[in-house]
Amino acid sequence: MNDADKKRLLREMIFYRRFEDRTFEAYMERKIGGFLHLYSGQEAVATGVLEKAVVGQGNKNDYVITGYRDHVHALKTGAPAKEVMAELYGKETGSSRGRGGSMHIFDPTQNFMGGYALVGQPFPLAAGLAMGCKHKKTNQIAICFLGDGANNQGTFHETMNMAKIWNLPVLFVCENNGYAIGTHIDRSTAVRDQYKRVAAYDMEASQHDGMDIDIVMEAAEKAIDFVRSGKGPYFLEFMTYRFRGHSMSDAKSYRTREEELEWEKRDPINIYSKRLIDAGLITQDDIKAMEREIDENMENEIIKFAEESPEPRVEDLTKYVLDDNPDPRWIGPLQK
Amino acid sequence: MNDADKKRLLREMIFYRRFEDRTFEAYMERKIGGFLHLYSGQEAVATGVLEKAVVGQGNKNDYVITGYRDHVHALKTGAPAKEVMAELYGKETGSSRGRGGSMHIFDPTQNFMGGYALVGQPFPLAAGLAMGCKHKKTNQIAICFLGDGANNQGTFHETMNMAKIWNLPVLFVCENNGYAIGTHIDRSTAVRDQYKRVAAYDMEASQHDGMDIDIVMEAAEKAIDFVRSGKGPYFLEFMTYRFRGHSMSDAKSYRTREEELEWEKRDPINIYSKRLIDAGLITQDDIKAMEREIDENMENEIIKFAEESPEPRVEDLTKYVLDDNPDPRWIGPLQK
Amino acid sequence: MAEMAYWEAIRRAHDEEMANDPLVIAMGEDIGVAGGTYKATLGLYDKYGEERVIDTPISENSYTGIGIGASMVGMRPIIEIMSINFALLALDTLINAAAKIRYMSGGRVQCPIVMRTPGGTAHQLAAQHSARLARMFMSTSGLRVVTPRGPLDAYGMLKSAVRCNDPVIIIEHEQMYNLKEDIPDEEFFRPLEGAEVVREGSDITLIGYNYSVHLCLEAAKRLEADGINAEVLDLRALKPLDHDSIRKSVEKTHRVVIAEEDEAAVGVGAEIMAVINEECFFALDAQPVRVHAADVPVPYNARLEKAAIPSAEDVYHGALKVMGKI
Amino acid sequence: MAEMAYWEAIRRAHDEEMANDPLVIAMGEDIGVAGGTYKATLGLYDKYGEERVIDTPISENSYTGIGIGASMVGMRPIIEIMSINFALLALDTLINAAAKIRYMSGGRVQCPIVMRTPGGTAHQLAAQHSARLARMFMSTSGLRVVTPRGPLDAYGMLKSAVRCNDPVIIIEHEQMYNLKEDIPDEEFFRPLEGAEVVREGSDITLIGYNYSVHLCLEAAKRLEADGINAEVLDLRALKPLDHDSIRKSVEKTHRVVIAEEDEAAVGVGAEIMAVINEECFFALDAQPVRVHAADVPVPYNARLEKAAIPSAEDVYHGALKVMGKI
Ligand SMILES: Cc1ncc(C[n+]2csc(CCOP(=O)(O)OP(=O)(O)O)c2C)c(N)n1
Ligand SMILES: Cc1ncc(C[n+]2csc(CCOP(=O)(O)OP(=O)(O)O)c2C)c(N)n1
Ligand SMILES: [Mg+2]
Ligand SMILES: [Mg+2]
Repeated sequence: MNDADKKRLLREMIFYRRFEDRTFEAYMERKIGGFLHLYSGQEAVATGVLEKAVVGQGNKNDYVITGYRDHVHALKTGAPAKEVMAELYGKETGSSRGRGGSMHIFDPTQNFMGGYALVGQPFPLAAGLAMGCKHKKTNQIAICFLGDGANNQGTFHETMNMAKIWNLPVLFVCENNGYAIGTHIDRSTAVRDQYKRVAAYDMEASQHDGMDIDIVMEAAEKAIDFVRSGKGPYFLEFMTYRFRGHSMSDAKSYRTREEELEWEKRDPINIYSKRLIDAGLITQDDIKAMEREIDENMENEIIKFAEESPEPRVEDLTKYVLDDNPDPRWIGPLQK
Repeated sequence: MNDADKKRLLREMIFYRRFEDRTFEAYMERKIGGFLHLYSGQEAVATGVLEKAVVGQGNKNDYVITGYRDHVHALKTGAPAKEVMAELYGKETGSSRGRGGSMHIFDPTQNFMGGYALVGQPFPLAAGLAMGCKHKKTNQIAICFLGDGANNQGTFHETMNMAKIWNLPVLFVCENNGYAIGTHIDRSTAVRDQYKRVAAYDMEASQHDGMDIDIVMEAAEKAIDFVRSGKGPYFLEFMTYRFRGHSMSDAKSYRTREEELEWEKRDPINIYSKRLIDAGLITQDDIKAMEREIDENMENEIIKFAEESPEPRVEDLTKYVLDDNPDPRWIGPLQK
Repeated sequence: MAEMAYWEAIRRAHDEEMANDPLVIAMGEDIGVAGGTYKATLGLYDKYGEERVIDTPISENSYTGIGIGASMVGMRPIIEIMSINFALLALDTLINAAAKIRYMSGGRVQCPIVMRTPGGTAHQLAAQHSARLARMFMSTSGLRVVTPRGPLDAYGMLKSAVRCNDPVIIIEHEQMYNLKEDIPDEEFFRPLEGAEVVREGSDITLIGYNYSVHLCLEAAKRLEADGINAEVLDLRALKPLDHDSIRKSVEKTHRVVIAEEDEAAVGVGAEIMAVINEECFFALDAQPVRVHAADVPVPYNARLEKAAIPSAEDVYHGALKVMGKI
Repeated sequence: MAEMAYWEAIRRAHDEEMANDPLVIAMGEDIGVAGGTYKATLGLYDKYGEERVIDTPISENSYTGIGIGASMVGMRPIIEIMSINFALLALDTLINAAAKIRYMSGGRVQCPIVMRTPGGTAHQLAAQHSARLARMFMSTSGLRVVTPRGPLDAYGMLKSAVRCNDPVIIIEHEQMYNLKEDIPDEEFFRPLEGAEVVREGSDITLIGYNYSVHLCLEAAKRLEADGINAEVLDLRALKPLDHDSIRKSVEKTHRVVIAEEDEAAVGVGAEIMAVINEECFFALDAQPVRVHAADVPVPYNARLEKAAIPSAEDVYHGALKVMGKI
């Protein structure tokens, strides 16, 4: 990885953090509704893993799917930030035309196949995407990002088993932030190390620090190579932490300030910026300038676009329920 | 175990085999309807495990629950054979008053909590029975018998996890007969040894020969002690084989005659009778006499009872949907 | 008598029933340490301990099944499903098991569980968090289904549900948890059967359940201004359904609007319409009208969301239509 | 033209669609090596290989989900659920995902899956194997639901379903697999929308779907002997429902019986009744009658089972009632 790429990566993570912060503000201003789950603290995982996948190349991309905490995953695949923000604003120009909102970002032009609100539901969908890739022999893989809590859902077990017996090209990325809403993993899960659970399916797996993007990238590169080379599914676990509450209304009473501070010391953006500064690639001032540039772009391009975009028309309420232009040969009506 | 008990055990297994054979005949005569799944070949498992549990003592019994292949489990807990047969005949005197049939034998007077037709459904129900025992501090345990195919259902995973984190007194007995209907385990399941799968829940487990009742009893005793002493759940796997088709309409095209013959050599009844004969406890003639006595009892008591019992009355169709004598304080009607 | 919010009423019922009977337990995601998404079990973890107020993993089908198993040996579990959308994961244990065990055991085993779950749209929660689904439970033999419209019923029906020997589904609504009502200080129960006339009237009957009762009440007020005297009937119990009360009211007013927030066809409203046809067809002076949601998954955008679900205004218009005024 | 059983018709549709398009795959329990419980895929494992005729583990929710995921990248999976009772395990991926993905992605992603599953009572299969559940799918926005009554539709609708871009649920019936009908040798398609008059009549309309169409036809024969000329309407498609055909027939006969095998209230019949009320209330000369199953889980005992579900006799009596003859 060359120096420009390293700086780009740092910029990306800062951008993602700022993007999430900005959505928080917009939520407070009631520009955004529904549930809003922010990714702050976990940036190294999606950024690092997807850096090693094929992203930003449209329909050549690997397929990516995740849960409701999905903004950053969408952005890193190449979904335009303007459209993601417009989606949060519920606009017709949004990634999901304002129908999905924060939990349901979709960008099929970048093979980002959606955020889903049912915990555990993306596991089988991901395996299905992989089945499609395998079947069509496209050399693409499917990557599924989910939390630690999702691993207790039956779909985890069912899908791991099928992914293995059918040798599907799917990478499961477990973002283990230690909590499912307010329930600590030790109170919900018999085994703390999630990667150990897939031994029950004879699946390759490993666990890594999720706060250091270099470590993430190294692990991801190996795992993606493994999957892409046809050796079957892989389960990657990253230890991480969400800096904010589960969603907007979370008082975080279930965790201590000490624990939070411990993790905040390992902020993935600080770790990486310090590393680049130490290596002489960038200065604190460069970073400040980067932040300023990001903020300007955020307001002048992204927020502006979201604000100014039109809302969906009420007349279009029933569009997109079924295929709006079905072929009468299959649909009918029946000739009488 | 004294000699009389050994002879009793042999008699029980022969009785169970004959019981199943007789239901087969009755099915052919159209006295029995629905699906009928026979247990022939697997007798050592239920007989051996439950021999080491508390059974036949009414409400002091351990709780037992299983799938649709449930006649023998019910019988061994102490459910009267007459009533089980009458249930298969759909009679009002049947274990489930003729409402359940072969797949749904219930005898709560012996804490036999039912046979269920949804593969995997008894896992959580069993853990719930165990939760009740633990809560009421009765020193009873729950025992759940299920097939290998059931382990691929999401409920397996979800329940194993909760049984472990809540330290429930439940024994899971996997009767691994290698097939789920016509699908061989190697084609449906990433790991052939089922007991290894529960390492994912840090649960105690072991695998044993399920055709030799002495081995079954030894393993069961240890596992039941473990569970009863409050150490938490245990997963016992027995390797076994069903001698008949999955249910009545099964042509068994999915397995070879050689494989069947291999397993038939290990018929649990033959293994045990040979052992008792070799030890001089019983002779071939004694066994013949035993079989005659069983057959006579089968016709003169059990079948006769089933044949002569009345059918449910059509007027009673809507009984048992809800509590038939509800307390008006909770139910109403609302005072107006 | 003290004013109490819907969530407080539920919390009080939990508390009293758990104090009354050690076999009563509560189970669900985040109901223990965190006190419940809608605070229905706030403080009870500290009071009754982790073995009675049980934080479950995200395993809806199986923790429901565990509750059912426990109920088969005499426990009285109150199972919370955080949102009715997630209940789709638990329909196997709920419908294939709990609803059928009494029947298929010939009445020998019962499953006295209570399942509480909020259905309905709230504030732009979108398609996977806005389902209502009452219809799916209502059409299942072997279940009881109730829909408390306010704190009084939320408290009194939960208490009855815990004591009842059948599986009872209590459908709450995200938009009702902060609704307030005066509640007696002494313990009381509200029955699980029977519809209730919550406003007497003579010109038209507005039938609702759960949140839609409030739409009916608001519509009734507006109709009053037009000189139309509307009766409002809260079904309260969807299963068993109180046919008598429906018939009585229709025979009095001869005109009906059925209001529900539910998604689509084959809903509660359809069943009410069928019951009216079957039991008092000739009492009708006008074609009954259903007011219900559009046949779409619920959209995120606020404007579309509003257009997708019925409002008091829609009920009012439905009534005017039945009255022949538009 | 050749006579073909229902199961053979389904098998032929599978075969032709798989030959036509390499993206068509079939998935389900025991559909491969064993050829399918009802032989719907017999021989296709050998013909198309294990990657296209896929034996799945007993994991209904997730193999349905895998089919959905595959469909999102252009595959055309035909998913078999061995019995509709087991479909309750798969409602999360089916209803929360497949039915909503097009909508919540703003029309950008579609899920062209087909799910085939038999519902209905057969021969004493008891409570956990006799559910019908059409109503649950019919009330879900974003799904198409069809109920082929015979080989012609079983073949022609499956072929259309595979090519259609929406998730399509095909509800078959255990008692229809051996039913025979003449089928053209050339390929043809039958549309997924539109009810069909399968018997013209002028005195009364008998409405059925799936197996109950046959009850209606039998009842119509008996009515003929009584001098009553019954029209029989097969709904064919439950979602979207063909309101026009219902209205047309009711406007012609002015009398209706709706026959369904389903368990209870809030069913297809209720919706038809509501539609009739809404669209042609004043065309009715008599109160419409629903003929449906008793509100009980299905009992094992043959006599009770028979009493629990409607027969042609019941449809006949329903018709006499509507005609004012009893
Ligand atoms: C099926 C289902 N059950 C419950 C919920 C409520 N819920 C939303 S997020 C969440 C916690 C998930 O935790 P985890 O998988 O660790 O992801 P994280 O939020 O930590 O990223 C729960 C229980 C849901 N959305 N879906
Ligand atoms: C949820 C569900 N899916 C599918 C079936 C159909 N089915 C009945 S038995 C069976 C095989 C179960 O195999 P296993 O658990 O190994 O038990 P065995 O029959 O070998 O005793 C299947 C797939 C069912 N009854 N329930
Ligand atoms: Mg987490
Ligand atoms: Mg097996």
